[in-house]
Amino acid sequence: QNKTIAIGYQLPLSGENAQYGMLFRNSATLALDDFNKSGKLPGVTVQIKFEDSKSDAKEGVNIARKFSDDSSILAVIGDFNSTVSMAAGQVYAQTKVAQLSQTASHPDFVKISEYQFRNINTQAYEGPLIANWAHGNGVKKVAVVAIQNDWGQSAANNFINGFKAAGGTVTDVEYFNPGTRDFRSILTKIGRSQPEAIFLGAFYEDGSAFLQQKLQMGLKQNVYATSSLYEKKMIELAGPAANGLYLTSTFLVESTEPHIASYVKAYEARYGAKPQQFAAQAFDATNIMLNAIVAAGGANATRAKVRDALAATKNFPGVTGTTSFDQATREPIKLLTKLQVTDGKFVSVK
Amino acid sequence: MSTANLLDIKALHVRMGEQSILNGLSLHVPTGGIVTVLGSNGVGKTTLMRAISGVYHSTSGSIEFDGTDITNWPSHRIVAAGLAQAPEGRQIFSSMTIAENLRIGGVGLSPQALAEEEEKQLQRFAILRSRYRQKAGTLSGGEQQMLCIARALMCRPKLLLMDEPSLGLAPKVVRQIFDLITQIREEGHSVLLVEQNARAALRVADYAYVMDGGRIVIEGSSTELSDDARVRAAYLGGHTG
Amino acid sequence: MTPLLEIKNVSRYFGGLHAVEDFSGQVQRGERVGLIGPNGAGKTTLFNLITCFTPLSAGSVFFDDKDISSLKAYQVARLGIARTFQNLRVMPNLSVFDNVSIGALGALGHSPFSALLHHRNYAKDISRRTWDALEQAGLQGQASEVAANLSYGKRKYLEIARALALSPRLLILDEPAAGLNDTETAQLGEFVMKLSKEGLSILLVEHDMNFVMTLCERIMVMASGRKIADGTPQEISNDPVVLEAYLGSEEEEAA
Amino acid sequence: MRRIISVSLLLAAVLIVVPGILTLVGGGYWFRVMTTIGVFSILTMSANLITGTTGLMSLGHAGFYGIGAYATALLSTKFGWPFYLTLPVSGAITAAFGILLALPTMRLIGIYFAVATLGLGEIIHVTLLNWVDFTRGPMGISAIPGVTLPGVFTASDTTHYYAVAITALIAAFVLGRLTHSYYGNALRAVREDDQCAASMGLNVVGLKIQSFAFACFFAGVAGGLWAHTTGYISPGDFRFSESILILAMMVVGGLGSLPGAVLGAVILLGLPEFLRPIGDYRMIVVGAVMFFSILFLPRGLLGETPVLTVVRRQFGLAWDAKSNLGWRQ
Amino acid sequence: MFDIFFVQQLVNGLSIGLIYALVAIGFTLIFGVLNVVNFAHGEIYMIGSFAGLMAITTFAPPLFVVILIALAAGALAGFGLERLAFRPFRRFRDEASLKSKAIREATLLSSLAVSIIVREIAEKIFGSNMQSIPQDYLLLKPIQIGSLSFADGQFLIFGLSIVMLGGLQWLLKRTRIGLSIRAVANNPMGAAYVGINTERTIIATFVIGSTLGAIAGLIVGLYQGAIFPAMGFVPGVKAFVAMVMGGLSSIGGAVVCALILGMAEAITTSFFAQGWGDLVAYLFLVITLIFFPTGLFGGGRERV
Ligand SMILES: Nc1ncnc2c1ncn2[C@@H]1O[C@H](COP(=O)(O)OP(=O)(O)OP(=O)(O)O)[C@@H](O)[C@H]1O
Ligand SMILES: Nc1ncnc2c1ncn2[C@@H]1O[C@H](COP(=O)(O)OP(=O)(O)OP(=O)(O)O)[C@@H](O)[C@H]1O
Ligand SMILES: CC(C)C[C@H](N)C(=O)O
Ligand SMILES: [Mg+2]
Ligand SMILES: [Mg+2]
Repeated sequence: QNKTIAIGYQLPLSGENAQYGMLFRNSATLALDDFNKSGKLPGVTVQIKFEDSKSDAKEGVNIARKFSDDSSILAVIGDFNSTVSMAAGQVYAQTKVAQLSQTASHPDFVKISEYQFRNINTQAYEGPLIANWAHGNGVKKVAVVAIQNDWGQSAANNFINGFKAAGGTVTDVEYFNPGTRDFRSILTKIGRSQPEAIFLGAFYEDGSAFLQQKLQMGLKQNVYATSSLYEKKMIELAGPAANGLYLTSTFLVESTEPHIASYVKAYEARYGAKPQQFAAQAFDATNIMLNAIVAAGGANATRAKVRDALAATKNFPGVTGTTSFDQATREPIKLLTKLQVTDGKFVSVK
Repeated sequence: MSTANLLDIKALHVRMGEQSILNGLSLHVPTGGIVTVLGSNGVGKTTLMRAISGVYHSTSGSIEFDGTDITNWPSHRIVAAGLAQAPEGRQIFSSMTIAENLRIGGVGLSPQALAEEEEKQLQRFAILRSRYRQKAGTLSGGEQQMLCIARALMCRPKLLLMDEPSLGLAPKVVRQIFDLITQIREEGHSVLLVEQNARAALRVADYAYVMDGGRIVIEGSSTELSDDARVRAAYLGGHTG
Repeated sequence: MTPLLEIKNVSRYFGGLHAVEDFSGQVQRGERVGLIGPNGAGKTTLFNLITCFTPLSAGSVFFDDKDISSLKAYQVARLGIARTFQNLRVMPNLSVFDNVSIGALGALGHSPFSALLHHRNYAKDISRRTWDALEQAGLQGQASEVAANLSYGKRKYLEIARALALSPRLLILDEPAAGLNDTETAQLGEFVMKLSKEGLSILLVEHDMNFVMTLCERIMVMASGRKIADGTPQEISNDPVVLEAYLGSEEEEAA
Repeated sequence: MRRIISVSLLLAAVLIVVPGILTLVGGGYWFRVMTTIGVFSILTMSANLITGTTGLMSLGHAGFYGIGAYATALLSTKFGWPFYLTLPVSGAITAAFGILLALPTMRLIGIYFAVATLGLGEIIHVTLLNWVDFTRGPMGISAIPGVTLPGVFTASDTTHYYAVAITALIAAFVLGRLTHSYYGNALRAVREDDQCAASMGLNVVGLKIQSFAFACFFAGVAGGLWAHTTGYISPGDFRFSESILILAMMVVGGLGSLPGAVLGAVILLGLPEFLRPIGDYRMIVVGAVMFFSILFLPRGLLGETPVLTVVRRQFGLAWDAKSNLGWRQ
Repeated sequence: MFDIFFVQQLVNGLSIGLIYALVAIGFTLIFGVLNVVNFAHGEIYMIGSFAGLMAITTFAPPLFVVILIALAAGALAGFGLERLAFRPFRRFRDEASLKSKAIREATLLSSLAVSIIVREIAEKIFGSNMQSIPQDYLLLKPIQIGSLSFADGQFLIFGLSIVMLGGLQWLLKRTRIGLSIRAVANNPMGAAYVGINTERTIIATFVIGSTLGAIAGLIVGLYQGAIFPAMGFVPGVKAFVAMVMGGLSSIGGAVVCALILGMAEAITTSFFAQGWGDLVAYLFLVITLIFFPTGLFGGGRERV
């Protein structure tokens, strides 16, 4: 007879971040169906229970409780943004359920307890890398612009430390509140202090708006950005303004590597659009989780076993690069590819 | 239809929430007449006036004005038909100037007709002219009452309803108002007047109704009623004027 | 002995308009004083000045030898000046009882802790005062009615009851008889007279001469902000200035 | 007597029946939901004191909620204070802030006051978000200890439920006494016609400040409870939209009615949870439910007047047989 | 000393302020007539821009046609909104209700509920993310004047707000419908007595106000390159604040205050940080209200 075990997935399916939630759900479903077909776990069907948190801590916590009560759930993926993930994390830490977020990048997230994992590079790794890259390209004076949320904070701080370490100077550090649409005042301020380049720690929507207004305000500086800008949509929105943007990514749609190519193909076939950075992170997160369940003994896996299996994940070959969780910190280490936007395309550069 | 009544109300019923306020009230205003409605507080005079102007809806009965049935018409159509009211509580536009108040009163008129009417009203109430650009809300009680009447007259109504026009007016002005009522009749308007100042009302009116419990209890020519013992006892403070 | 209320050269300007100008007058203890004058003369404004509703432009007001010119409205009320409003100010969503209890609250003061700590006597006092006021005004019957369902006439009594619950020493009435027919006016007159007999001083504005002349012992007349006459009803009703400014000429009066 | 019965029934329901049922339907999740609902009941009840009873619409309540939450978070993480200290202190701090911030705006009436409070709420939120050194800004504050009393009970969803439930009962009791009393009448008078109230000897400004202070106190306590029961707070939890949510709860339940406030919280927080099965569409349904409840019961499910009469029947037996009007205290 | 960057900041502030002003104009008009806040105005704004966007993506018409379409959509939406969220509450005629806070708050909330529903539905249809806008429709063409940089959108917004403001003032002061609108706003009961068709007037107000809102939404959307279901929230709140700050009754006042808010944000950025911009803006609000309890241009209180 056929046993079913479940994974919980909490993500925003309504509210201001719903669009990300949708991507995650697509990728997760894709990964799950492949897995159940693959027969890695004979006689067992794994299912994913999605719950909408509308990026609201109140709901996130409720869901966490709900999942914890549901004995069929062995582990949980999500939430999308750190604030909710952190709030939910408090519960999972208490109820001892492994939580793997595909995007939560709050530096303290994995510090909550040994049950928190994530599949996104912390800025502790990405920041310095971009800093050195910029410095290597001969940038000595840089202005930093980042969104005023946990992620933006760590993005900016890590970049700044890295850049200073590399011997550069930072002219200004400007945080903008979430929801800001007009960056002209910031751009004016930057324009005054004449940096050689701008580091942008933002999500792709704010990013594209920023780039457009930068172009309109006639600032010539190059912009270095994080992988959160690796979105086809970003180029659509920003148009020509995106050209020349330097950014990193852990995922390449154009990649010819077979497993990536097939993922992209399957995704596009099923959802009519190419997957992007975050979708890919969710895809990997789901697979990592499924792997862990297999490693934990499939049919007779327990929450504790899954947690340990998850912690033991080594060189998992994902579409966002190979993932291992650092034994001590449970932080993932992922290869970052350097990209530049040239006439409307992401092109990898040395 | 000059012979017929200008206003015919038959068996009018009005309810407010659960309580029934008018039950089966009938009353008539002949063309060119001044008719007054007396009644102590809370018998439903204002309710009647509001029902006629279409501010309250009637549950049954009919209101006929100038030969057409206007029962439960929207108030703006009733006014357009030539039935204006100077309501209880004045209901002036307090944050607008006297000038604007008057202009709104004649919103249906052509510009020059508007100008004429306005001039006419300012003639009548000199005080309004002196406060022409003052906000109506800052007028004294009496001044507001005059503005209210002037505003109602702006649209050249066939029938003018007045709900306690003398309320809060100085004796001199009260006299003016009642003279005005007769004058208005001369000008060819008919008047339906609700008054607490029964003596003065009976003096100007040629027919009178007495309301109680939401229907008419006594009616007759004003001379008859001024001599009616019950009326005297109830509304004229027991002694003749 | 000094007057209960002493108004000394008060003025009130609205922009260029002199609503009240250099007005002086008194109300003796236990006296019934009438204030009459054409519309827009400044009577209501004067009342607002006495009750500190609108700030004085000049002059000062003494109540019981105490300068109240700079007090707040609620302090004046607590000193014992209660008023009613020309355009009725009942609270339509509250019951008649609650409306009147406001006055009692004003008199006895109100503190959250009395509510928290359940001061029984406090509540009793308020309740008793309220009932007394309701009875005086003959409103016990409608005590539980929502004020919105009262007709105009009843609301006038409600306002007076609310003022009485303050157990004031001076009661200020702004056109109490307006909108009442002669019979009702007469009844109101008796009511006010009864209050005055119980030692309450009364200052009232009224356009119903009959009412004022029979009720008041002394009458002040104001026109365009100034006091133009002050005297007994007889003096006033024969004062040519007053006739000219306010009452209108004789034969009309007789009519 | 009647009163004693009803009160004990209430206590039984909140402290025994509900938890009992929740345990039967299988625990943690519904306890957690009830905890959230409890916190918001306190918020709504307190906001109701200003908005419903005193008639000053407050659009900044989330801000004061936030102050309480951060006060608790900082006190318990930085100085390790236990909940029985943090909660009242946070309440007091918030009340102090409330008075301080609101003092200059007390002259305002109607919508001007509403917008002033909106401004205050946003100012608080922006400060929480950008004063990184003190509040850790967007990083929020995590690892806030739960409600525990070493040796007596440890933090768990049940403890949290009881902590919130008991606080809510206290709030209901205090606010109930304030509103269902002659003092409440004074507040209502301010709502109906402040000028007239002043001329009747009511210290309008004083009343406004008092009610605002009490409301802020409980908002602060609610914030503290939220911090303790969630363990992680960030400025996002105290945005303007939360103030709106509170207002919605008040209106759906019935402005000026305490039971209404609770009911509103239950509906607007419980419904989304019940509707999880319909997934993506639940917020539409919530909106629709809200719309129709307002449409058909604009005075709220439990409008003030009916509640008043109910309470009268329960608590208000007058001191003499004359009638059953007035507040017995 | 003269500082070109500071001037540039003023320009930025002005353009932000003008955006709030655009929204505030229609918002104030509608508030005036019913004295209830229309929380759904932000959604009208959103509908306007989405209508325009759909027109653009389907048959790429010239800009003024797009504007006309947005206009039509706004008018329609306004009409529907009024019927749905506001009309039902006018069945309460008795005095108690008219004076009752509960009813007012309820109307306010009904528009909020409608706005939630509309936004959620929009998110279901279009997704909650930003829509991609064909580049050549964006109003972001750089225009350099000396060392100051402008965008063509800024001029359009500037012109638009002038036109709207002037047009509205003319409408309210000079035309018959304008007079009726103000009359109904001031005293609906009285308006009924003098024979104004209140229903029609109210609808007219909503249609006019919503049209303005919709156009604002479209232009701002194209100017910021950001069209998404929740786009109306922030400008909506700022417009609300500006309106009250200006004294409710005065549309001009609302515009002035909108500019003040915008300036505050920009200037704050250059002296402190963008993050504190809102704080300064709201401080301005509170301080204004402390010194002008009924707004900068608001009339005093009704006399006793
Ligand atoms: N909107 C309303 N809602 C509920 N009851 C009302 C309403 N309007 C009037 N009533 C009731 O109807 C009755 C008649 O009121 P109305 O104002 O018509 O009396 P009236 O004859 O005009 O009294 P007055 O002479 O004092 O003006 C009153 O008892 C009042 O309680
Ligand atoms: N707030 C105000 N602003 C401007 N003018 C005002 C204000 N209040 C009153 N006035 C003016 O002051 C004058 C006196 O008004 P007041 O109400 O005192 O007259 P009154 O004697 O009470 O008249 P009535 O007997 O008709 O009530 C009026 O001309 C009025 O227009
Ligand atoms: C999408 C991600 C950039 C979200 C971000 N990592 C956060 O923690 O909120
Ligand atoms: Mg009447
Ligand atoms: Mg007066």
